[in-house]
Amino acid sequence: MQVATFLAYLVAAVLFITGIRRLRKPGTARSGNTIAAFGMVIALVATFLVVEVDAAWVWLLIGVGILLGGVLGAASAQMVPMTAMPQMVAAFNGVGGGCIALVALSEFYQGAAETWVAVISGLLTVVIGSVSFAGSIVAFTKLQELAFTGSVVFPLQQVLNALIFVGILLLSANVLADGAIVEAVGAPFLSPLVSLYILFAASLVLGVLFVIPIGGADMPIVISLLNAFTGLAAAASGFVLGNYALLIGGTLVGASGTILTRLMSGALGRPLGKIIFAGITATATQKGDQQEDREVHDASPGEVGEYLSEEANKIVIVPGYGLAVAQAQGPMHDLMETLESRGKEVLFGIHPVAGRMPGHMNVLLTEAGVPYDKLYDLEDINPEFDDTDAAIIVGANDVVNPAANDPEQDTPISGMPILEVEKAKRVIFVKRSLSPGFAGVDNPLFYDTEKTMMLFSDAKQGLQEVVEAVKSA
Amino acid sequence: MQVATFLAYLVAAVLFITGIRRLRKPGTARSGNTIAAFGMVIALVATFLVVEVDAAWVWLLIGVGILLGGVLGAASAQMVPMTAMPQMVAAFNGVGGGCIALVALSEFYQGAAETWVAVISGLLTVVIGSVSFAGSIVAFTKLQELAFTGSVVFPLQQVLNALIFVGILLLSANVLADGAIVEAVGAPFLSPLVSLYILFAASLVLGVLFVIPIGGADMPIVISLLNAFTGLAAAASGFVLGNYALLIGGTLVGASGTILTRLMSGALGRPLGKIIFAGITATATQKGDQQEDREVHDASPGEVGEYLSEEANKIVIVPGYGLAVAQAQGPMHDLMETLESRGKEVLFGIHPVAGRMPGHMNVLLTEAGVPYDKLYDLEDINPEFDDTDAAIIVGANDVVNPAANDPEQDTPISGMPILEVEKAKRVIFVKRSLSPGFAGVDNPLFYDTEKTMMLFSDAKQGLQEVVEAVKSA
Amino acid sequence: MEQLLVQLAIFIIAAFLGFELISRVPNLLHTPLMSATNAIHGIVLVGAIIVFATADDTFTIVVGFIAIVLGAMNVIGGFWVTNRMLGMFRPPVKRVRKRKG
Amino acid sequence: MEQLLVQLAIFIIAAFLGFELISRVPNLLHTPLMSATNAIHGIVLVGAIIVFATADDTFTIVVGFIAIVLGAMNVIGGFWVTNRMLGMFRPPVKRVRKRKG
Ligand SMILES: NC(=O)c1ccc[n+]([C@@H]2O[C@H](COP(=O)([O-])OP(=O)(O)OC[C@H]3O[C@@H](n4cnc5c(N)ncnc54)[C@H](OP(=O)(O)O)[C@@H]3O)[C@@H](O)[C@H]2O)c1
Ligand SMILES: NC(=O)c1ccc[n+]([C@@H]2O[C@H](COP(=O)([O-])OP(=O)(O)OC[C@H]3O[C@@H](n4cnc5c(N)ncnc54)[C@H](OP(=O)(O)O)[C@@H]3O)[C@@H](O)[C@H]2O)c1
Repeated sequence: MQVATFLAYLVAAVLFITGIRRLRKPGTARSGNTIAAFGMVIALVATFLVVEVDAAWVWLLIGVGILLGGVLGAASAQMVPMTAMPQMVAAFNGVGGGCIALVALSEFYQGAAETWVAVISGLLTVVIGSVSFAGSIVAFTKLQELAFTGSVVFPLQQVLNALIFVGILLLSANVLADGAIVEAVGAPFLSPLVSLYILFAASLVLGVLFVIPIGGADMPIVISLLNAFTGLAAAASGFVLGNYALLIGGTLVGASGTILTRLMSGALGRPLGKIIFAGITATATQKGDQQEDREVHDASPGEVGEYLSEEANKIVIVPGYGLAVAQAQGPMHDLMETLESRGKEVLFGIHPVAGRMPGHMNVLLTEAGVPYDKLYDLEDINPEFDDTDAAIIVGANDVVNPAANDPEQDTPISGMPILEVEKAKRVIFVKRSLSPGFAGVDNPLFYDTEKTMMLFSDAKQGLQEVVEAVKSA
Repeated sequence: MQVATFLAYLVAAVLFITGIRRLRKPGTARSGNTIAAFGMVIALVATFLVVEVDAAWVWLLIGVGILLGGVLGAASAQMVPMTAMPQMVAAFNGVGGGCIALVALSEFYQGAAETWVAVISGLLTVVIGSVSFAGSIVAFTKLQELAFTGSVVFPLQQVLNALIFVGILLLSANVLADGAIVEAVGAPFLSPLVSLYILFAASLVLGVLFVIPIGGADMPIVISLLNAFTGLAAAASGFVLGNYALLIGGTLVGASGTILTRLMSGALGRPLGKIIFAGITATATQKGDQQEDREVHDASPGEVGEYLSEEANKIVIVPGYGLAVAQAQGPMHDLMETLESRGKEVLFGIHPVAGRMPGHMNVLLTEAGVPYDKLYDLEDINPEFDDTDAAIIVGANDVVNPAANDPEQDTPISGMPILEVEKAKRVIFVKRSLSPGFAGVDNPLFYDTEKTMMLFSDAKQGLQEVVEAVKSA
Repeated sequence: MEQLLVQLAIFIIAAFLGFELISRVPNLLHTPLMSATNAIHGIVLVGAIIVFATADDTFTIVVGFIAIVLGAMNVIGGFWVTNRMLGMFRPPVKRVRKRKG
Repeated sequence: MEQLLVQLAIFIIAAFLGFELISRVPNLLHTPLMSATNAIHGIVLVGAIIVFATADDTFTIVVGFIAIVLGAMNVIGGFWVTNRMLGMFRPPVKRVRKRKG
């Protein structure tokens, strides 16, 4: 390895580190992303300068390949709506995993993996890369609602998983032992290369089977985990190629992805193992059919608008999953502006697990033009409810459900910290029905006719009507 | 390098990292220290197993040396009073710096530094190590009040510093150029080794000159900086020896020491450069002679005790430099217990720069038996003063001086965040006189006869008398 | 062997660094952070180029080319979409935040 | 050269790690932290032993011996005094802290 190339890779690694550091604060995050991208450019240029290429057509193909991938990537990145961010991240992660697996395959084909360390790293790369590829693509189709929606289970799924897993181990051993293992088991001889192809296919199937039983709401965690996997696979291929840019960059992503996954599952209040294995053992969440005939205060947009404009001064808006579904960010922003123009104080309370993906709600609201200093997280907003006149809950239920704190009930959300909207003077729900949320737990607040107004409506339409009502009040 | 040794060094490095991680929280800090010490044991054992020694007396001498150093270190560590912690840390840092410088000297003597990288690293090690050694020893004597107390300045000090610095550069170049440089300047030939000895001596002198002009109160920052220096020197000698334990361990300490130094000088509200160069350009702080003949409320211990036991419910104690000087931690703890036994709520407000060294006040109070959850830092205690009945300020002035927030005054503490004791119902100062503190800024609170009681007394004696008064009230 | 050991050392230290870098990141930024680190592992594009450059058989050429396309998608799409997302984070309107109001 | 470059890489990554490890440490623990990191750089004792073991002249023997003594003081004294200091940090008496009380 040339000194200059090594130093360039080191500079790239430092820029990745600096970039990630800056991604931790909203004010510096964008520049952090730019810095990391700049590090990538340096690593690529250094690679161009060092590879030795026999023919001009190789350069041409490299150029065409990058151009093609770049245009595809940039176009989808530019056109994707912000609500579809989870599946976009999944897709980009998937192609990365696929890239790594293919790189490792070619290395084996070329016979580049000579030492046992290189072989083991290479095998890891193939398996992790393909699982990440296939899993991410399934996650994408789930979230895009193209296929596999919900939790897909079938009989003997665990048995199949276990069989494939054993097969992968066997094939790996076979590659390491130069084809001696499968023969010893009694099967016909399999050359290492053929074993590798089967391994590749089996890993793809495993990736699919790993993700299909997991429900859509847990998908962000899975994507984050697969992201960490891809990073690790990149680090492993750094070992094989002796390339320090891959080694450091991949390790950073692997480690930070692992922590991010844990932070996310922590915010959801469920341990990681439960998400993955509960997916595999697959208990469907009991939803719906809990509507009771108890009395509620069924409010009209006019009534809500009147209360807001005449009696409320401090208003906290709590958005949830339903806001994203209804694409109601715009009307929510209008509501904020209308209320503020009347001298009201408007804050947003964002629960860590509101929305489809951790932090997703924040992205949606900032897209609609809400400045990020109005977005309060759980700890910061809860003390505010004491003197709040109206808490408007849009398309959310679980994150404000006081049942989570009820020691008498044992529900899926028991113990999860909630936004304590019940401390506000009035509570206004904007949702379509009395049906509960993801966790399927009925909300006692719905039936507090003194305090609560239920505005039964699609979030987008409902908010638009409230804005009208406030304007005309 | 043998594989096993390398892995052992790597394990040691991981234990250092884990140890430092755990040092960040009071609950896990002690185990963190133990883990790091365990890493050191592993590194030492690995070294013993790998060095090849010709004669038994070498082992003997190594054992005697470690035993001697260990006993000296352990004995001083065990006997030092907690108030003398800053000088203890300085002393241990100094011996470490000395060790590194001597190691590098021996390497040069043995001709181990062959490549130019090794020579440059070696030179750095000698210079930084000796500056750290000499500087730390001066810091020790200053803090122990053996010599050089206060800011020692003399004419042409800067010129001398500059001359020595140039000399060090020249000698280093001479070592690198195998003796060619000094001759070229017109002086007689100096062999690299002789240059090195002179370099060593000059660095020691530089270390002394670097620290003597800096006042005692800034000493902790200097010690922290020298600590970072020693870490860097260790990393440099890791380069020379190709030893990864030294490289990683030294780098960790160098980097974390640098950050710690910045955190400390940030807490003092003064940039690092100012501390060092203000020391060198040496402006003495104007102290004393500002006592005015304005009226104060001169309170007796009895009066203070009566107020505390009869009218105060929530009491915040603010300790400062004078508490450490008077060794009044014990009586302060008694006061806390006595007040608590009467059902009062007692908190401690610790300003980041109170005491002789950042965090030092916390060590002193915990030594006296105050649980650390009663020690509130600046941000946490300030909101508490609103409903505090009595703020007792013991041997402190600057950290509670509202003049720091007075936009009309331009003082050394202007802009420093203070503990807002003036928001409490009554303020009680326990100090010997009206003289201001380190920064020499008079405190307007002294003269607020409505609110403030001045208990003129040595902190230890004064607190003891207050405890008596509370008990008999 | 020497090289392998050193790589191991770098792997371990970088892993600790990765952990430290991400601990305590606010929920606000989880999505962009995930997307940006996602783009960073697109560094495998470097690996794809190196492998492709030494290709002398159809298998490697085809597989390597696909790898380059996928890698470029990951890198360019990843940074692009993160930049788009972060572009929407407006800075606070008023400087002084009223948290404990 | 290869080795030097790799050492440089380790140096840089470890330096970032050091920065990250210490940022945001509470003031409460500054003194023990300083004292513990101080003890860690006593790892130079390893260097002193290595140099001393290869000593074959009086100069190196004397200087190396002094280095060993100094290094051992740094290591053992440093960890010892930190342990003593941290031993005094009593755990909170009541579990629930009344911060905003
Ligand atoms: N954020 C994450 O990363 C993540 C990941 C995994 C799981 N989760 C889980 O997802 C849940 C999120 O809680 P949440 O409070 O945000 O949502 P939620 O409790 O699932 O409630 C969503 C609500 O939105 C309403 N809704 C759906 N479409 C709507 C529309 N078009 N207009 C108006 N309302 C509509 C639904 O009620 P109607 O049908 O009556 O309208 C439903 O009650 C939590 O249980 C969390 O654990 C989150
Ligand atoms: N902590 C650090 O790391 C550090 C480092 C460098 C500088 N500093 C500086 O040191 C200052 C610390 O502020 P501070 O408020 O703690 O102290 P201070 O403002 O320096 O005041 C100390 C007070 O203690 C009193 N005192 C001295 N001996 C006493 C005794 N035996 N009994 C009772 N009182 C006694 C003195 O008044 P009498 O003479 O009237 O008794 C003096 O007013 C700040 O200006 C800070 O910038 C701190």
